[in-house]
Amino acid sequence: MDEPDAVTDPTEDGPNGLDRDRRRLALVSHGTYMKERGLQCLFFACALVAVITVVLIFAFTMIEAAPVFSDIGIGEFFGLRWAPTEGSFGIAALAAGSGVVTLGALVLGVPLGIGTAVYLTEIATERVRGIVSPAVDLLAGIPSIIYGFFGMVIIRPFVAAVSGGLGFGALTAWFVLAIMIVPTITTLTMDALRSIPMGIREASFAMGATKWQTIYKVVLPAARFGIVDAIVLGMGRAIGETMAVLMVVGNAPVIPGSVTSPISTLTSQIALDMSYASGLHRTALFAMGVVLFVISASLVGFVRLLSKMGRR
Amino acid sequence: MSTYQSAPDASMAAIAIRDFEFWYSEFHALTEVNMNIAKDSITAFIGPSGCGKSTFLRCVNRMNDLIEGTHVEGRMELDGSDIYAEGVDPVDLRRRVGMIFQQPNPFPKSIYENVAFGPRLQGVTKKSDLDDIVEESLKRANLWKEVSSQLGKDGLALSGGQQQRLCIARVLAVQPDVLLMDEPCSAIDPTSVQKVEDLMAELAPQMTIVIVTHNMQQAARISDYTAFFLQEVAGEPATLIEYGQTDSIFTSPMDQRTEDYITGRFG
Amino acid sequence: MSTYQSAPDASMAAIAIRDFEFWYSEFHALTEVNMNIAKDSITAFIGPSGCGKSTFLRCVNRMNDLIEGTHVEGRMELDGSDIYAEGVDPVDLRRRVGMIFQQPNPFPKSIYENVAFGPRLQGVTKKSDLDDIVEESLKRANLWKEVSSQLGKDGLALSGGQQQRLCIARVLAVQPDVLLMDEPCSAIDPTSVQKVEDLMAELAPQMTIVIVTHNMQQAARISDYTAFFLQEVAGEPATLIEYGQTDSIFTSPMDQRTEDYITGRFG
Amino acid sequence: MASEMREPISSRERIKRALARGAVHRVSKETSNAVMLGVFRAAAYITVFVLVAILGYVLVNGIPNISLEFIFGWPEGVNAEGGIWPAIVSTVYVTALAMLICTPVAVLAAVYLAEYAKQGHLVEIIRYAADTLASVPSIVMGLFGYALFVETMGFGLSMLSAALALALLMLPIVMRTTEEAIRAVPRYIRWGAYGLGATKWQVVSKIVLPGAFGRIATGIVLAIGRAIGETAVVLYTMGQAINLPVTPLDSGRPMTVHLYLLANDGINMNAAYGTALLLVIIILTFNLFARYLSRKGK
Amino acid sequence: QVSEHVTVSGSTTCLPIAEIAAENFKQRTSTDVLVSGLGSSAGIEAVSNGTADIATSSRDLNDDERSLGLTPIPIAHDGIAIIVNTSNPVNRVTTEQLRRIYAGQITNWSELGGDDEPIQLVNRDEASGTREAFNTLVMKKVPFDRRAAVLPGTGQVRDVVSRSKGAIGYISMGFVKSSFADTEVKTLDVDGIKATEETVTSGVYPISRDLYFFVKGTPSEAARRYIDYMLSDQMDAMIREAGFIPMSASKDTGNEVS
Ligand SMILES: Nc1ncnc2c1ncn2[C@@H]1O[C@H](COP(=O)(O)OP(=O)(O)OP(=O)(O)O)[C@@H](O)[C@H]1O
Ligand SMILES: Nc1ncnc2c1ncn2[C@@H]1O[C@H](COP(=O)(O)OP(=O)(O)OP(=O)(O)O)[C@@H](O)[C@H]1O
Ligand SMILES: [Mg+2]
Ligand SMILES: [Mg+2]
Ligand SMILES: O=P([O-])([O-])[O-]
Repeated sequence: MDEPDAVTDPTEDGPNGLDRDRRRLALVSHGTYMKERGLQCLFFACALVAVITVVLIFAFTMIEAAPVFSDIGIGEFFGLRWAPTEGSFGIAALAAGSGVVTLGALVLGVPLGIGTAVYLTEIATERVRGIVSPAVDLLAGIPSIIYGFFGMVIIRPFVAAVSGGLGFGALTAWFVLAIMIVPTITTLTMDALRSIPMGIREASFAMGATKWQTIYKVVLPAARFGIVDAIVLGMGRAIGETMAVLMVVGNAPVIPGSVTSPISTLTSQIALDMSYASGLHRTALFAMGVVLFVISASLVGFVRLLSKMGRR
Repeated sequence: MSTYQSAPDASMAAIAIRDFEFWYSEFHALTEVNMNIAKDSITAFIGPSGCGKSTFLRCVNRMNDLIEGTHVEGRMELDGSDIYAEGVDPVDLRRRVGMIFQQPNPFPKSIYENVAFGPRLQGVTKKSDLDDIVEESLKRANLWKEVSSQLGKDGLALSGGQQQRLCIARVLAVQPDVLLMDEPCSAIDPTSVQKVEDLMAELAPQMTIVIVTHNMQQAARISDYTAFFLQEVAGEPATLIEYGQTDSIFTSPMDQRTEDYITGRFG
Repeated sequence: MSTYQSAPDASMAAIAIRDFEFWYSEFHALTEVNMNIAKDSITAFIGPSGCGKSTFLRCVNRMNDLIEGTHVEGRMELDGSDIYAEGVDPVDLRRRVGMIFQQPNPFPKSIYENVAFGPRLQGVTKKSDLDDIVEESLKRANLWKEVSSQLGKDGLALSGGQQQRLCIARVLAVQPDVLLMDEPCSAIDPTSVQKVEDLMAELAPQMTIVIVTHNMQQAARISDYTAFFLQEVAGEPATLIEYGQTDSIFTSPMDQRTEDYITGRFG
Repeated sequence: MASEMREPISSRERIKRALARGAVHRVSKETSNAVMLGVFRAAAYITVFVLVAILGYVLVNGIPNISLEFIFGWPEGVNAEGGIWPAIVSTVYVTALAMLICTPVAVLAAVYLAEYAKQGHLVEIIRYAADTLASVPSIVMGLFGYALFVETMGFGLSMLSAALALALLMLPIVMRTTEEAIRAVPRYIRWGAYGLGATKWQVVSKIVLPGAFGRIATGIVLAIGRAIGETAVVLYTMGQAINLPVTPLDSGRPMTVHLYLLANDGINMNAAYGTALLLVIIILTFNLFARYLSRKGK
Repeated sequence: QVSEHVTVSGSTTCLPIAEIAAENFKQRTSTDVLVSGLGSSAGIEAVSNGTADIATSSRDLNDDERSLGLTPIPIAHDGIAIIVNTSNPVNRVTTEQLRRIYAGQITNWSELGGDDEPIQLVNRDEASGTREAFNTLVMKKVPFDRRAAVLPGTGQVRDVVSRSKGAIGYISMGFVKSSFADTEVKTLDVDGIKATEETVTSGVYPISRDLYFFVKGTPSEAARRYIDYMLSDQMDAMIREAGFIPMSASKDTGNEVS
């Protein structure tokens, strides 16, 4: 590797006294090289932790879930009946519950979140923005258990009073989850909107567009990838939410008759059963974990694909 | 306070400015601007950085309304009516006074949609009318030849110079009477600069054009009239120092400060 | 391809460049550069924006190694040894070839620590030695008087011009043989420009200085030799067009393109 | 010249005519503008109102229950009267431990991504993994933590198991903010250091990391806030025994789990409100501190 | 000194008494007892896989669990009270009716002589010993209506029932009265019998069961002393305060409980 011949010897053909402080260029020393290499390997190892963890999570939950294939059977696993004490491990009703709860939360939360973000970035005065957007930021950090608690003590009784039922069910979960995902969607949408160059807004105004025209013809289309990102991440948050849902859905693993009758979701059922499940039951819970993991990994994949398209 | 050398008189004015003052919240940015901007000719604003050229330009289509806390005094008349009068809709005003910015800023849409944007705002929905407008505007902006076969392409995929001409086409599509250009050539390559300058010369006979430029040669080359702005003391408002026919300003400036600036003694 | 007018010959060269080519990944940025950079004098690189002046300058201390995918061909010899030879430690090279950037870039540390940074890297730890070096370097950079009483102050708290001189002091502290300066004066105020130019004149007798500048007057004022680079066709590599004594280049350029550029006909 | 002139004139006319035809169909732009801006404003007001209502509710119901005795006391008796000191300590303990585990790995990983990695598939995979990790539902992380740390590695229901699971949760947050922080250090400053003959590691350790410190700290503090509020992960990795943890292998009951159990038992709601308020205060304090740090960092 | 500690896990019903015992026990012996409650089945699972020393349970072992080699130690008697909203005019049910209610066959209070109001079922989660006992004693293998709300804690059942007019639930009688809740619930007589200490101890009240500790093999010294303490007279008052009936009550009267 070291090839001293590549450097011509200055003493041999150094011309006419100009070589005041001529010295050879040093070659990379072995010690330095090894040290820098070593550090780089260490950093690399750290960077790989994330990859290894993700693989481990998948592998571990998958291994624990393996008997689902052999002993329960895929068909049964995706069946409708969840009754672990009676040996039925169908997750369709739970998955449907997760889906319903998530969709409703999005229907309520997305307009609110995007509307808030648009208001704060495009319409509000400096002063309002200065107060409200940090507040929304902070609220994004409120833990889900608090939202669940609030849902349990305020929203559920309220829904119960209005509907005449117990107040457990999809409707309550929609409210709770919508409130939860609004800060997420708002902050991410605001990021997307802020990253749009001021220039195209100015151009639109200069063309004689009103504020609303500028927002929906220029700003929102330009930010569409970022906004879809925000929605998908909000969706991920809603699907994965456990405690808040557990506290308000009523945990009946059935296809409900109405939005105010109890339902159950994948996450809440895992949390509910995890403490005592054994044998096949436990296996089924891990398999539900795998399903959730795959869903969230695909959502992330989708977002990444989208932002790649957005960059292009 | 300002010096005038064969400057346009009121009868030639597309825009007449009287005792104009401008504030960004607390900061008094411009003071005592009096000038007539000649109809259907090219007027150049020159001056060192920060002297309020852009600020003043943006007063003409009330873009500064979008900045919180700005405030004007004095009159600015477009074809005889005060644009700052109560009840004047800045949105309508901006349709009549188009603007081109330093950074080409096409919308992230297709070339076609970029040009159709303004007409659509004004309610044009018929496809054939839109097609017409798009084609005519691109032709006037000397861009048609280059893009006619790819109108569906994203405006951002064009080169910088093409983008700038696309922005001009976009403005032409709404038929403004006045075209404001804020350093339209400073971010594009020399060949494109040539094209944009040619285009301005073509447009000028039917359009009042105001251009801010840092490039003295460019001002000298293309403009009929030149206005020199200066903020003498940092923190104090800038004002119009000298205004008149471009030839006179460049060959025999009457104000010492104009001369210093033009000969490159500062700025 | 290049034209030479009383350019330094090999015997005077601190840096000798032969058939030098440079690529940014796919983009061939420089081609066929051949020149000798004279020892202990000031050489200016001029040329329009994007013609590869900075790129070439960064080749001299292998800063381009830090950019992924770059690739060189040809030889670049510093005092006779090829700096791109296998095994050459770019870190050691950069110690001998200092660099000043357009944007003053003091570290977010105290003035003292800024200057002591280089010596510390080289293992100087004794406080008194460091004190000495810091004082000497700041003196050589004409900054000592202004900052001697506040060496603990954050380097970023200085004015732009002072920051630039601090960066120079920081480089002087490691005793480089060559000093590369990439538009060192374009981001600082005129008074500071004067000081930096004076400083360069003081340093030149014992140091090879290469400066990239957009300011023709500056090049004419301070440099002994001038090299004009040009990228004639966008996307094609740029090259050295003309090189020689500054007087000759500015008063009687032999290449038409040099003349066009110097007289402001483009760029 | 004349032929050149005619073209634009006719263009002008044609555009004018088309515009005039269109103007007939115009709808009132002022109305739609006013209405839609009102809709956006309403959305913002609703959001703010709801969020303020939640905080206000927790505050109003929580304040009467907070006292020194509540903070420093132990839960007592059938109805969990008394205080929540062990829960506070468990929360602090597990979060600090998680931070200690997560920070070095996350920061060094970010250094790799920002300074060393060549853009390519590998980096893509690492980023994808980090993003995925960030979005793994917390109950899945709980399951995983239970299977790996509690059972397979034999740490039992303990601070260590919970901290490891939480560290995984914090990892992507710290990694991302650190990477952004590192990238925000101007390249000019880096070049300055390279230009003085610094090696890569010297540049990273002496210039980049100190320069990015404020923003890295912000990321860590944000991640801490997230970890403090986490429930599902700790529920099945830490257990729920009321206990003052001493060694990392001790079990405990963090505030979130305590709140969950109180809410479920539904018997001593006062303690639940008090716990909720303390939890919110702690997390908001951390987040405010993060904001302060990030503002200072700028 | 390495502090020995005892891990107790399981029933939420038993949680209060297990915790009181732990507190007092610690004061006496400075031994830590870590108690958690996720449901009886959770405790049994924990003891059998070694993560806990003692499982608390509000039911006996079921058939699957008998093979795990756990030793049952009854610690108290308890009745399962049937609770409804205070505004509900219905006062009594039979076990048969209860079964049909929870199987989803009786769906309106009017069928029980109450108002025309749909019955809102509140059930417990499958980890619950109370549910298991209710299942054995009342449902007798008839499956629960799966649409019922499933709540993971006794307190929540009480709270939900106290706020919804049509609701019905079942909880340990020890939780019916609570000085900490701001709402009330009403108990129904079952087969004409009120749930009281006497009726439960004597076995007249049809839905009663014992609360248990389970240990695997020989418990540690500390665990054994904690169990002893739990069974000692010193705990009786506390067990009563928590609303359960100490084992001594049946010994005193000489009655055995089914
Ligand atoms: N939004 C704003 N708020 C407050 N002050 C501003 C704002 N925009 C510009 N200014 C100030 O107003 C003065 C004039 O700025 P302006 O941009 O008009 O100068 P300019 O002549 O266009 O300069 P340049 O040649 O650099 O574009 C400057 O001092 C500037 O700092
Ligand atoms: N990191 C890079 N990757 C790819 N291309 C680059 C990179 N840096 C510069 N270039 C390209 O190389 C060419 C020369 O750039 P360079 O910065 O050397 O020009 P310059 O003469 O210094 O211009 P200026 O006067 O604007 O500083 C330009 O076309 C530029 O786009
Ligand atoms: Mg400007
Ligand atoms: Mg450059
Ligand atoms: O006492 P349980 O919680 O198991 O019903």
